[in-house]
Amino acid sequence: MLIGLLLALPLAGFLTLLFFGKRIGEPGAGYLGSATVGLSFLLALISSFEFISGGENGRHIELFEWIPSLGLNAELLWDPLSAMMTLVVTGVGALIHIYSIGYMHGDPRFGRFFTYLNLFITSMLILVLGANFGVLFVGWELVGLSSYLLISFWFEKPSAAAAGKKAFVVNRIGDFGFLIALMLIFASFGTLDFTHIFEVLHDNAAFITTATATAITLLLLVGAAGKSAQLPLHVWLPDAMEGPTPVSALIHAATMVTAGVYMVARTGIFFELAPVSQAVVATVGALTALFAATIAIGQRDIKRVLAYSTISQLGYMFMGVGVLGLVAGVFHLVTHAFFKALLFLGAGSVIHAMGGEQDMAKMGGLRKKVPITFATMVVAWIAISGIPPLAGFWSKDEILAVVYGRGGGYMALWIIGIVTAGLTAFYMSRMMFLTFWGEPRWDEGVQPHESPINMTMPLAVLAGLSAVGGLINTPFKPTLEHFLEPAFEFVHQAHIPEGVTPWILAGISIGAGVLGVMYAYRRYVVNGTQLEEGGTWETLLNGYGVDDLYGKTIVAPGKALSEQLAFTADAKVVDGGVNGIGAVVKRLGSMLAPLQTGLARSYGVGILAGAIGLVVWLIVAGGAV
Amino acid sequence: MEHSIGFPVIALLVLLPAAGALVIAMLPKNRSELMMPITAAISVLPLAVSLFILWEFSAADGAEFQFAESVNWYEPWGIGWNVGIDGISLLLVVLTAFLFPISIIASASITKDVKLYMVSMLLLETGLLGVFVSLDLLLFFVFFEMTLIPMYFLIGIWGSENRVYAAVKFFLYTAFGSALLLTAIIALAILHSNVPGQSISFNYADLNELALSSNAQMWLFLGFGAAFAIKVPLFPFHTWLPDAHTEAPTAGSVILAGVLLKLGTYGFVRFNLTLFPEATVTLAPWLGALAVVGIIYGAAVAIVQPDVKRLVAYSSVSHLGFIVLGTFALTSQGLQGGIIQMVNHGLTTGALFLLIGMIYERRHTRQISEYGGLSSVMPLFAGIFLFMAFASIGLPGLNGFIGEFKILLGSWLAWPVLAILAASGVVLAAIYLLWAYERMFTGPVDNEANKGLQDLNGREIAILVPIAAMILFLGLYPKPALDRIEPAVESIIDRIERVTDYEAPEFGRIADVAEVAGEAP
Amino acid sequence: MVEVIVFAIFALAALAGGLVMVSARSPVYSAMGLLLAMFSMAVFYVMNGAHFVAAVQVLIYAGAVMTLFLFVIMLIGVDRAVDRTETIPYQRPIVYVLGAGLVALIGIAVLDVAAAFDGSLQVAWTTGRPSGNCTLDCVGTIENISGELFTGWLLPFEATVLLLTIAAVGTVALGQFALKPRDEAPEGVE
Amino acid sequence: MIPILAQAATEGLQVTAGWYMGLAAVLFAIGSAGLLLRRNALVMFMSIELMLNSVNLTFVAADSGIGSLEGQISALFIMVVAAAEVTVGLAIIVAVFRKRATASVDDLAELSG
Repeated sequence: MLIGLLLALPLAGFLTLLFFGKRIGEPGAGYLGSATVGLSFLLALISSFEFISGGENGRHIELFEWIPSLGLNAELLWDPLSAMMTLVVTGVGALIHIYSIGYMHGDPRFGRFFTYLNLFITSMLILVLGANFGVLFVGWELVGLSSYLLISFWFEKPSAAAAGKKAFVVNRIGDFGFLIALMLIFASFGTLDFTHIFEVLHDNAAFITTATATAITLLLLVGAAGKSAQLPLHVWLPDAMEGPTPVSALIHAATMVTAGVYMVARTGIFFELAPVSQAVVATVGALTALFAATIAIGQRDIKRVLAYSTISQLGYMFMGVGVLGLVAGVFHLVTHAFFKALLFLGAGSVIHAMGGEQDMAKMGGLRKKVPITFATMVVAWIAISGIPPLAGFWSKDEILAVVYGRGGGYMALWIIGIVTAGLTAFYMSRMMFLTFWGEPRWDEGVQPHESPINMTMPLAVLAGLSAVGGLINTPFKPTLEHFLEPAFEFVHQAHIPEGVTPWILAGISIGAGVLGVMYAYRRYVVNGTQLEEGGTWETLLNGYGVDDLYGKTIVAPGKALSEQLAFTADAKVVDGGVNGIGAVVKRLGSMLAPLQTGLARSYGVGILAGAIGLVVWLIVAGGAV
Repeated sequence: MEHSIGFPVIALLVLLPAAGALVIAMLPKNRSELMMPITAAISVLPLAVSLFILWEFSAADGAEFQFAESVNWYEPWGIGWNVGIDGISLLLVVLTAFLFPISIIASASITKDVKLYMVSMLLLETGLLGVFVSLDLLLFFVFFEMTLIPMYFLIGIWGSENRVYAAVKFFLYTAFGSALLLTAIIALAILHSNVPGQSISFNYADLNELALSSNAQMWLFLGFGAAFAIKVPLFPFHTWLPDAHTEAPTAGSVILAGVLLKLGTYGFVRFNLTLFPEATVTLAPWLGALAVVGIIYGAAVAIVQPDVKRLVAYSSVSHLGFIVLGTFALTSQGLQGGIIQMVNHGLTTGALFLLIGMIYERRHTRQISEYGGLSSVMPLFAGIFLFMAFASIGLPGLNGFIGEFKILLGSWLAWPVLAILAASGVVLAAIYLLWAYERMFTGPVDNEANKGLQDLNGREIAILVPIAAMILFLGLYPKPALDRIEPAVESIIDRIERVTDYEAPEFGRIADVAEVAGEAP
Repeated sequence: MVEVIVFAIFALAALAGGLVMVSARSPVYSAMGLLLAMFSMAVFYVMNGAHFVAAVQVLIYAGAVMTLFLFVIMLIGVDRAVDRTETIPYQRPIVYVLGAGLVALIGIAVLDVAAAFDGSLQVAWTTGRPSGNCTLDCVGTIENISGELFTGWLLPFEATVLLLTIAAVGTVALGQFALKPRDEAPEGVE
Repeated sequence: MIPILAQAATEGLQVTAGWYMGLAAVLFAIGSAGLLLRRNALVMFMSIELMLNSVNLTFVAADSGIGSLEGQISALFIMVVAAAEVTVGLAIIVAVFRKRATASVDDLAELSG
C-alpha cells in the first residue's frame, strides 16, 4: 500500500502540474513538486525499515494486469535493492526539487519544469520498483522521455533541442539491445518476472546455456551502456549538459544514468552464468572510466568536466558490478549520487552566481564570494578524490578491491582503476582550483553572489551525506551489504580479499588520489597555470573527436543513404517502375488509338466480324456441326 | 454458443452511414454550413452502435462470429448478406466508427462542394465497416471496392496541388490489385464446386472447409495477397501511399492511414491465413522479409523527407511493416500484436495527420523547413504533437509499445534475425520523428509567418482529446482489447497447425520447469 | 401446301421490304419497306401460333414505332437524302464479304453439313416438328401468355416497367437539352 | 437445294421451324448490311429494328418447333426493349440534329483516337 502510494505521489504531482501547472505558478508548483517527492521519500524510509532487521527478501505489489497473454503485469517489487534505489531517487530528488525552486526562479515555464521533474521521479520509481523486465523497460523508456524533455527544456536554444534528441536517440540504440535481450529472455523463459526467472536460474543454472546467458547479458549491456553513457554510447551525456543544472544533477549524475548499473545488479544472476560478459562489462567500465577521466582533464566548461567525471564514475560502477561486486557497485552508485549531485548543484550555484557563465576561463577566485557553495563543494571534491574518510573513498576502494580480488586479467583493470583514481583527483582539483582559487577572471559587470537558502540548504545536506555516506558500508561494519543481501541471495557475489591486502590496496588508491590533488595544486595554484590551450588539450576538449567520428562514419553516411533511398531508390526506381508501367500502357494505348476512328459504322463492321468469327469458332471448335 | 440479439445490429451499423448519405444528399445545396454538423451527428450513430456491439461482445467467445446475420441473395452460389464480428474485426469496426466523427469534425475547413464531400465520407464509412464484417467473399469484394470510389473523390477533389495525379495513381494501383483479388475469389468459388456434392460458393464458412491442393493455394494466396499487399502497402508496392497521403485532405489522410490501410492487413489475417494455410506457411518467410525491408526502408526514407506529411506517410509504411511481420510470424503473440497494432497505428497516425492538417490550415505549407520554434507560439499543439510522436515511436505506457513488443516477441520465435532487424525500426522511428519535431517545434521562431500562429482552438482540442485518451488507455490497460483478440488469434493459429504440418514455435515455459523444480526437493 | 404458299408470299414480301429499306434513298421509303417487313413478320407469328405476339407486333411496331419514325423523319426533313458515296475506306467490300460470310454461315448452320458428309443427306431444318401443330397449351393466346408471364417471369416483367420509365424520363430529359437553342444564347432565353 | 427438293418430293413439303429461321437469318443479314452501309441515323435505326425482328421471328419459330411459350415471352421482352431503345434513340437523333443539323453518323466522330 505504502509502496503504491509512494509511486502515486509524484505521479499525482505530475498530473496536477500538467493540467494546472500554469495556474499554480511560481513558487507553488515548486513546493507542490518538492512536497510530493519529499513525502515519497518519507514513505520509502518507513517502508525500508522492514529490511533493516533483515526480514523478508521482498514482496510483490500487483497493481493491474497489463499484457495478460504475456503474463506481464504492472507489478512492483519492494526488496532491499529497490528500496535502496528508491531512497536515493526520492531523497536526492527531493533535495534537487527544493534547489530548483531557487534555481529556476523567474523562468517563464517554472511550472512546466516541475511537471517534468515529477514525471522523471515517477518514471525512475517505475524503473527501480518494477517487478519484471516489462515494467523496468517502461520506466527505462519513460526516464528517457523525461530526460529528453528536460534536456531540451530551453528548446528555444537549438543546441538544447538537438542535445535532447541526441540523448533520446542514443538511448534508443541502447534500448534496441535491451529490447532484443527482453525477447531472448521471454523466448527462453516465457516470463519476464524477476523473481520467477532468478529462482529458476538459481535452482537450475543449466536452464539456459552459457551462450544464451552471454547473449542476454551482452544485449543487456548494450541497453545499460546507452542509459549509463558507457563506451561507445557515451556521447549524449556531455551534450545533455544543455539542460538546466538541477536536471544535470538529478538525471545525468545521481539517478537516471545509474539505471544501467542498477539493471546489471538486478540481473546479476545472468552475469554470473556468463563469465565472458562479466569481463566485457568490467572492461567496458574500466575503459570508460579511464577514457572519460582523461577527457575531463581538458574541459573548460565546468559542467562538462562534471559530465565526463560522471561517465568516468559510472565506469567504476560497471567495473564493480561487472566482476559481480554487486554491493560495491550499488554502494558507489549511492555515494556517487550524493557527491556528484552536490558537485552539480554546486556548479549550478556557481553558474547562478556568475550570471549564467559556465566557462572556467572566466571564473577564478570565487572562494570568498560564494562561501557556502565553496565549502560544500570542497567536501564533494575530497569525496570524489577518494580521500578517507569521505564517501567516495569507501565505495571506490571497495570496487577496486573486488576487482583486484578477481585476479588474473582483472589485475589490468585494477591498474586502470588506480590510474583513473589519480586522474579523477587531478581533474577535480583542477576544476576546483580554476574556479575558486587564483585571480578573478570574470567578465565585466559580473557580480558573484551567494545563492539563496533554498539552494544552499540542499547543498549542505548533500555535503553532510557525502561526508558520512561512506560509513554505511565500511569493512568494519558492512551495513549496506547486510541490507542488500536478500536482494542478491541468488547471486554468488565477489567479495573483497581477506587479510591485509585490502589495506595495502587502499593505501595505493589513497596515494593515487593524494598525488593527483598535489600535482594539481602545484600546477594550478603554485605555478598559477591557466586554462591550457592547443594541441593535446584541443583533442581532449573535443572528447577525442568521438562526436565527429560518429558524425562522419554513421550520421552522415546514414543520412546520405536515406537520401539515396528516398530521392533515388524510391522516387526513381520503385516509383519510377510503377510510373514506367503506366507509361508503357499509355504508349501502347496511343499506338492503338488510331483504331478508334470514331465512325460508328466501322465499329459495326468490327462487331459483325467478331460475331461471325465467334460463330465460326463455335462451329469448328465447339462441335456444333 | 449463439450470440445473437435478435436484431440485425450489423446491418444497422453498416447501413446507417449510407442512409445518412442519402439524408445529406437531400439537403439543400446552399446550406453548406449545416452539412458538417449534421454529418458529424449522423456519424455518431454508427459509433454508438459499434459501442453497443463492443459492450455485448462476448470476449470468451472471441473466436466465433457473433451477431451473425445471414440472408441469402443467390443461394446456389452461397452469395448473400453473411456478416459477423469476431475478436479480430471487433476492434477495427470500433476504430472505424470512432475515427469517422473525428475526421468529419476535422473537416470544418472544407468549403468546396461540402455536400458531396460529406456524402463521400459517409459512403466511405459504409464501405469500410462492410469490409470488416463481411463473411461472404463477394460481399467483401463489393465493400472492398466501394471504399475506392469515395476515397478517389476525396483525394481528387479536395486534395492539394498534385491531387489528380495522386488520386489516379491510388485508384489504378489498388484497382489493379482488386482485379487479381476478384479473379482469385471467383477461382476459389469455382474450386469449391469441384468437390463432389458441392456447388459454387462464396460463403466464407463454406470455403473455410475447402481443402485445396498446395498448388492452388499458392496461386490463390498470391491473388489475394497482391490486392492486400498493395493496400497495406507492403514494400515495394508502397509508392501510391506517400502521394495519396500527402495530397489527400486531412480527413482523407486520417481515414486512409487509420482504416483503409488496415483492409490489407485485415485481409491477410481474415482470408490468406485461414483459406490458404499451406501457402501461408510456405510464403510466410518471404512476406516477413518484405515486411522487414518495409520497416527499415520506410523509416530510412522518412528521415529525409522535407514534407512532414510525407514523412508520416512513410512512417506508415514502416509501421504497417510491423503489422505484416507480426501477422506472418504465425505465432499467437505476433498475430495478436499485429491486430492490436492495426488499431494503434490508426489512432496515432490518424492523430498525427490531424495535427498536420491543423497546422496546414494555419500556414498552408507542409514543408518542415518553413517551420521552427512552434513550441513557443503553440505550446499546446507542440505538446500534443510530441505526445503523438512518442506514441508512434512506441514509448511504453502508450499504445504503440504493446503492439510492437508483441510483434517483436512473436516474430522473434519465428525468425530471430528478422526480429532484430525489425527492432532497429524502433531506433529509426525515434530519429525521424524527433528530428522532425526538433526542426519544426524547437529553436527560435525565425520565420515571420509563424509568429502570430494561434494555438489549438476548442474544436481541435475536442477531436484530439478522445484519441489521446484511447492511446493512453490502450497503452496502460490493453487487457480488455487483448482479451477479445486472443481467442480469435488462437483459433487461427490452431487451425493452421491442424491443417498443415506447421507447428507454431512456443516460448520456453518456465511455469512447467518451475513445477518440476518445485517437486524435486 | 397452303401454308407453303403463304409462307412463300410473305417471305418474299419481307425480303422485299428489307431490301427496300436498305436501299431506298429517302428515309420515308425505308420506313415503308420496314413496315412491309413487319407486317409479314406478324403473319409469320400467327402461322406459328403466336397470336398475342403478332398483335403486339402490329400495335407496337407497325403502329407506334413506325409512327414515331415517320414523325422524326418529318421533323428533321424528308428530303435530306444522304449522300450515297461511301467515305470509309473499304467499308463496302468488307460489308459484302461479311454479308456473304453470314449467308455462308446460314448455309452451314441450316444444312447439316456433317450429316451431308456422312452421306445420309439429312437436312437439319426439316427435322423439327412441323410448325402450327402445337397443342392448346403452347398456343400464344393472351391467356397462356399472361399465365406464363405473371408466374415465371414476374420479376423481369416488373423490370421492364422500370426500363420503360427510365426510357420515358430519358427521352424527356433529352428533349429538354434539345430545346436549348443551337446558337449559344444565354440560358433561359428561348 | 437438291437434298431439299429430294426430300420434298418424297415426304411432301412442310413448313418447319427451319424455314422461318432461314428467312430470319437472311433478314438479319439484310438488316446488318443496312446498318453498316447507310449513314442516315434513322435508316440505321430501322435496320436495327429489322434485325431485332428477325431475332424475334427465330424465337417464335423455335418456340412452335419445340412446343413452349418461352420464346414468345422473350420476343415480348425484346419488343419492350426495342421500344424503349427507339424512343431514346430517336430523341437522341432529334437532339443531335438540333445541334448539328445533320443525321449522318459519320459526322459524329468526336471519339476518334
